[in-house]
Amino acid sequence: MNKRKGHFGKFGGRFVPEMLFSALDELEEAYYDAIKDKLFQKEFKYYLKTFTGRPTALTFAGNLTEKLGGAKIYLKNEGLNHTGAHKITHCIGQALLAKRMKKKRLIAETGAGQHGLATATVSAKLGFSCTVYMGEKDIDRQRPNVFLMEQLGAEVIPAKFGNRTLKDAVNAATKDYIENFSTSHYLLGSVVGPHPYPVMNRNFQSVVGDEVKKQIMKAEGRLPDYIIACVGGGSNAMGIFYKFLNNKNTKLIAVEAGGKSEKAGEHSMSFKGTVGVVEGYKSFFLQDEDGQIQDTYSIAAGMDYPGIGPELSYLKDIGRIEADAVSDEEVIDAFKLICKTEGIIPALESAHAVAKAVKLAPQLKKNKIIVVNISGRGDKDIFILADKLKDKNFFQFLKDYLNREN
Amino acid sequence: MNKRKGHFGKFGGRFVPEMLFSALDELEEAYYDAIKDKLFQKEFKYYLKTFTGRPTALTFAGNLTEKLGGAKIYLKNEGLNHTGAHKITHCIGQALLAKRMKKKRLIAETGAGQHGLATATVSAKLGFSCTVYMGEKDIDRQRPNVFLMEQLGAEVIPAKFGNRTLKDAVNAATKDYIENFSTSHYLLGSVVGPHPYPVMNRNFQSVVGDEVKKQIMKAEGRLPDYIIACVGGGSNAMGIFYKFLNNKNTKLIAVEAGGKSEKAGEHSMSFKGTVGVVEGYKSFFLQDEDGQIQDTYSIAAGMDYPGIGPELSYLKDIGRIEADAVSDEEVIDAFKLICKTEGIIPALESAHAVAKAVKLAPQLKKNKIIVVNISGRGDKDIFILADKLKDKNFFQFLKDYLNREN
Amino acid sequence: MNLIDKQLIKIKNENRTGLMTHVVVGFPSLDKTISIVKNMVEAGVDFVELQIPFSEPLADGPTIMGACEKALKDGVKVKDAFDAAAILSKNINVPLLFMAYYNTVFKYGTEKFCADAKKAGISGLIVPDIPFEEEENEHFIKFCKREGLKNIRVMSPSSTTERLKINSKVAEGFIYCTARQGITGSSKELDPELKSYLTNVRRYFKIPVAVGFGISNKERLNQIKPFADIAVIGSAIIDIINDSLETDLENNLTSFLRAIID
Amino acid sequence: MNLIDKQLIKIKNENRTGLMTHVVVGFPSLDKTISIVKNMVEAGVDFVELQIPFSEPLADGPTIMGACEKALKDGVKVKDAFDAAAILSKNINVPLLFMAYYNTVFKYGTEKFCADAKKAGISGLIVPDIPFEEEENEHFIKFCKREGLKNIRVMSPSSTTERLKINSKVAEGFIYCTARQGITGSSKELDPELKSYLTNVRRYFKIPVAVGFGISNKERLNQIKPFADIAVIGSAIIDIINDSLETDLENNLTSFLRAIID
Ligand SMILES: Cc1ncc(COP(=O)(O)O)c(C=O)c1O
Ligand SMILES: Cc1ncc(COP(=O)(O)O)c(C=O)c1O
Repeated sequence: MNKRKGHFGKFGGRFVPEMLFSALDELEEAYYDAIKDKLFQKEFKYYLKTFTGRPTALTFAGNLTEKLGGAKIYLKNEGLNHTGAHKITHCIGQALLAKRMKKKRLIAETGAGQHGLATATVSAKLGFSCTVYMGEKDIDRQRPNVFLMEQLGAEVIPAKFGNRTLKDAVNAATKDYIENFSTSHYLLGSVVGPHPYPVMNRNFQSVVGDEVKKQIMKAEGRLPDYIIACVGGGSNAMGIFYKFLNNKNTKLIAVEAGGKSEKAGEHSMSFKGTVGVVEGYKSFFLQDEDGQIQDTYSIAAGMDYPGIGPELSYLKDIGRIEADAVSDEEVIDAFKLICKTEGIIPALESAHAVAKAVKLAPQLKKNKIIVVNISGRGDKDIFILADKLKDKNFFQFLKDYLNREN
Repeated sequence: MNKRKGHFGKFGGRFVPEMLFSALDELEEAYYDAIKDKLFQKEFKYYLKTFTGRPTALTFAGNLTEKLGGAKIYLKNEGLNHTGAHKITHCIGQALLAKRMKKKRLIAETGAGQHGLATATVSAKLGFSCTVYMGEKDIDRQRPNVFLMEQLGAEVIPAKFGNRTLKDAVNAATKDYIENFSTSHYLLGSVVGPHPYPVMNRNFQSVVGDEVKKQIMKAEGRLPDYIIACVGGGSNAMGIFYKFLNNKNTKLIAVEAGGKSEKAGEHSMSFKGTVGVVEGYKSFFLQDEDGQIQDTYSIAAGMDYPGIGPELSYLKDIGRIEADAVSDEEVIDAFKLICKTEGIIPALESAHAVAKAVKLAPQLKKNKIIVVNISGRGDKDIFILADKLKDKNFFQFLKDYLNREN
Repeated sequence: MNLIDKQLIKIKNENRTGLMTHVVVGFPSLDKTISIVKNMVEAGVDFVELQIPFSEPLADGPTIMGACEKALKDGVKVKDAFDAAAILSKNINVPLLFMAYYNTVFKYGTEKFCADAKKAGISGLIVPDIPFEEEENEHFIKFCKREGLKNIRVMSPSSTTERLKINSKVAEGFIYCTARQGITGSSKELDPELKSYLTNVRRYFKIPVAVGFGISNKERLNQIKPFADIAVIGSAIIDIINDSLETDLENNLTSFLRAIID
Repeated sequence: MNLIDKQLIKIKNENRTGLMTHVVVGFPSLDKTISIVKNMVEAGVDFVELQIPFSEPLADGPTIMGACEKALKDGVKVKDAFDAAAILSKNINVPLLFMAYYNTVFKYGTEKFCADAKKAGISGLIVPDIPFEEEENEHFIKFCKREGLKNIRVMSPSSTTERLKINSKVAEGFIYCTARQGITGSSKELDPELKSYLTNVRRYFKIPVAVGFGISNKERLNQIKPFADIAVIGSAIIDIINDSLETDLENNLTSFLRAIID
């Protein structure tokens, strides 16, 4: 097994056409070169501190802890990052790398728009032009983020094929990259894709685990017993898990979208899928017996993805992490609970991690410590929430707004 | 002049009916007692750090600086605070005070919903029940924030009288306070109102100036030549100005909403108003010759207010701060510019400060330093922006969304 | 001698509870204000409170707020209040008081306001939001004194002993006590602690006590009489105005007041 | 001897550029796939590439993607590709190649895939997304070899010398060169650097060179001939299928191919 090739046990790798290979070789080389460079590290930290606002707070969830009556719960509030989620961290890392490689343009795929927003943001800040691919269906569902990306100067191009969602945006972005990699960098948005993306994004994101270590040592004098994170592609999970991998006393739990049911197309539980090789990497995928990718669903747009980062698949395989899933209903309940008890409105993605904590904490002794990764803030989900909660007043507001526009 | 009574020169004071006086006496006493208590200070800092995520970043706006070709511009990004604006800072301060006073409930007024959101948030976090008063017209305009406040467990009550906006919400909240102050604290949302609010909120917010001092010393080795902040009531401005008052080399500029024109009802330039005594304090107000409060307007909901914090009036009067205003158009232009050059989407309130910087910077030498207070982030303003920019795609998104709901 | 003092002596001599009624100047119209006040006086009220409408009536409940809003919308000006007072004071013999918020006074010019009020035949000012603590800068009490206007202090059940003491030093004419903690307007029950509150007020104030807020009928009035030298009727009258056809207004008002006064 | 080798010798002997055409299995239908391929062979093509539809065709342009999507929607299975190959290989004498994405191979089981392909009469596999670097774990080349299937490497203008070297070690049959950096589909001009690119390829590969992507007419074909041992026509054929009435399809295809072949 050659780590340098991006394998994690049998997972990972770089399964791409030759036309992409050189680009990834160049990227890999530039990356390993950059991380040896103190100045690069310094610049990365500079932007994390002065632009995204790191470190993000680790909040003791006193009310939730009391309410659940078990383990102590801490919330790592990644929603406090600039643009409202953890995504900006690897965006800054990759954008600085792209600068080093003298690229002029950043390409990104986006599902819900969070990664696109973060990419558009770093593009503006670091002087790149920016193209974001987004499934046509997602554009129709997530227009507010499209609007914000456009304000930031990004061009948002619809992916009009496939089922016109995230995976099709990945496809379109990859093709753009293939044709334009001499001038452009493909800023992939999670710990997925071919090597070096999973390694690179995990390393950039590992600052989250570093912060948690320091913060929890200060608060509790010891490391946590559990860390819980939601998983779409796995960047926020790997970010908070990575620096704890060697600390076997910290159990790591990755939570997927249980969705509406276990039926194909009604969830995004990639860990329950089978091993495949898609989008350039080997991992668990939701696919049929022919290897065709299946439809997925999640209430959280950022988790509506049929694959999962290869390192997570590996860690699951060797038993270092536990994989679990929670249903839409549990997510909504957890969302409501944490809003009212802790004054934190989590992204629906992050509410999956909260839902797991809500189930786990009461089963644990009071001296146990759980850290939940709140990967993003929830204001972005207001349209989905108002829909689920059937908020008539919100609908009326929209009607009135539209009437004024006519 | 007795500072203890909350006078700033001829401004400020406590012009309230007797039925409110005892409540304010109690509050004042509790406040001065609290700030002498190290534990209170410690608790305040604890929540700022572990809950709201302070310190917020000071970002060097390199692209904007270069584009404008003059002074170096730094952005104090208060939008990185939990709930997305500076407001949470004084909310935490007051809520901790209310806890000390054994109150069980927080009352707040809100215009755009930002202060209501912050109050609802700290209520959830610190275990208060929460009532937010909001003008009926504002509720209709700012439903997303109402929705979020409700998720946080707050009761949002419409003020159905007057012109059904912020000042009427203040009125309604005050009346609730008058009737219920034995159990409730009125968490006023700016450096306005009767003593001790202007002093108290300014002191809580002064942490912003403290942070800027440290951050700019680290970045530049000296204090800035200019600090620019927008002014609704004045809390973000006083927060960033206060610790610089004694440093006469730092010019302080307060920017008001020039709106559509100088006609009454088409702007919110309180500094151009006359001295009056309204809502319990003496200051500049937009009022007619009979002292009746005039209608105000601003593209930024949080600046649509006819008064201004008394300390600001005083500082203007003695020439320590400069007052200026920018038009809606200048604000929109500045908004677009900073989005595209710096990757920061400011609140429309904060975009007023940016607009002033855009005018000022080119007139200054390159060795001058400007700090602009970005009091909040702009995602909250998406409906207003889409309206101003006539974003047909956004309207279509809303139509489709509503169609799915029917 | 100030008309208020005269009237207070008269009530005392007659051994009865005096009655103060309230109008918002210009509501429902300036003409009606004049005729309503005349009606009141004919019905036998002892004091009339003329409220100058203000856009931010912090101490008023929805009823009076609504009346103020309506008056302002109709274009009523501060000057109209002085004019109305001038007309009324020439035609009636009970003391007239201005109820105003301090911004109205301040904006007019406190000194001039007091002088012009005096000229218009006003006997006292009820300005709830100018506490004694601001006197040093504002000189409100000073100018009232200079013009011989009674500066009527307004106290509430929440007023602490300290507040009562402070106000007792500057109170004149009578002390105006709100019967419950809260805004003006009708409510179902008198505050149960009213008695001890008013007893406490009397401990610090040597002047007569007016009790207001929430008096809407004879029964309520009788509840208050044992504790009050003057009973104040405010919102109830505006309710009548709101509920009456224009043609019935004066009749309705007269019958309401007659029923209350006997 | 593998059919591909035979065909390559034949072309060489005839001193002409060979032609490889492409179909998506099951597009526009399974029956049509069979008849289209037969048509192609009758028209004189030398190799036929049968693409097994995959839901995530990363290396294909919109035309082929659309065809794959349509086939999958119609329920085409991987097994159908093997069945089609079996039928065709019995009826025609030109080499058939599977074009597939690696997930299709992997999910089927690489060993079994190769064995079954062999059984179905397939002569070579074009799997663009299984680089040599993964051989250690995947054994794709090993199983190709075991079954005597040509493992056709796909190179692109962006391939570095290092990539050419690495692939040259394992390439078999012919080397498949995309004529421009980018996805399949028709474009207006041939990459100007095509010549130096293909010259470079020939420096490292001793086997014949197939050049594909973007050939839509005789003119384009002639542009390529000097550099190519085999010309590949892909999207252009799908365009014809898309643009033809069902009844005209075979005629249109035949005239297109005839015009190209002479
Ligand atoms: C807030 C948030 N959390 C989680 C995710 C899922 O991605 P990942 O698993 O890579 O963290 C997303 C993706 O958009 C997101 O926006
Ligand atoms: C982001 C933001 N900035 C500024 C203001 C204006 O208030 P102040 O002048 O008290 O800072 C508001 C008020 O809601 C606000 O939300």
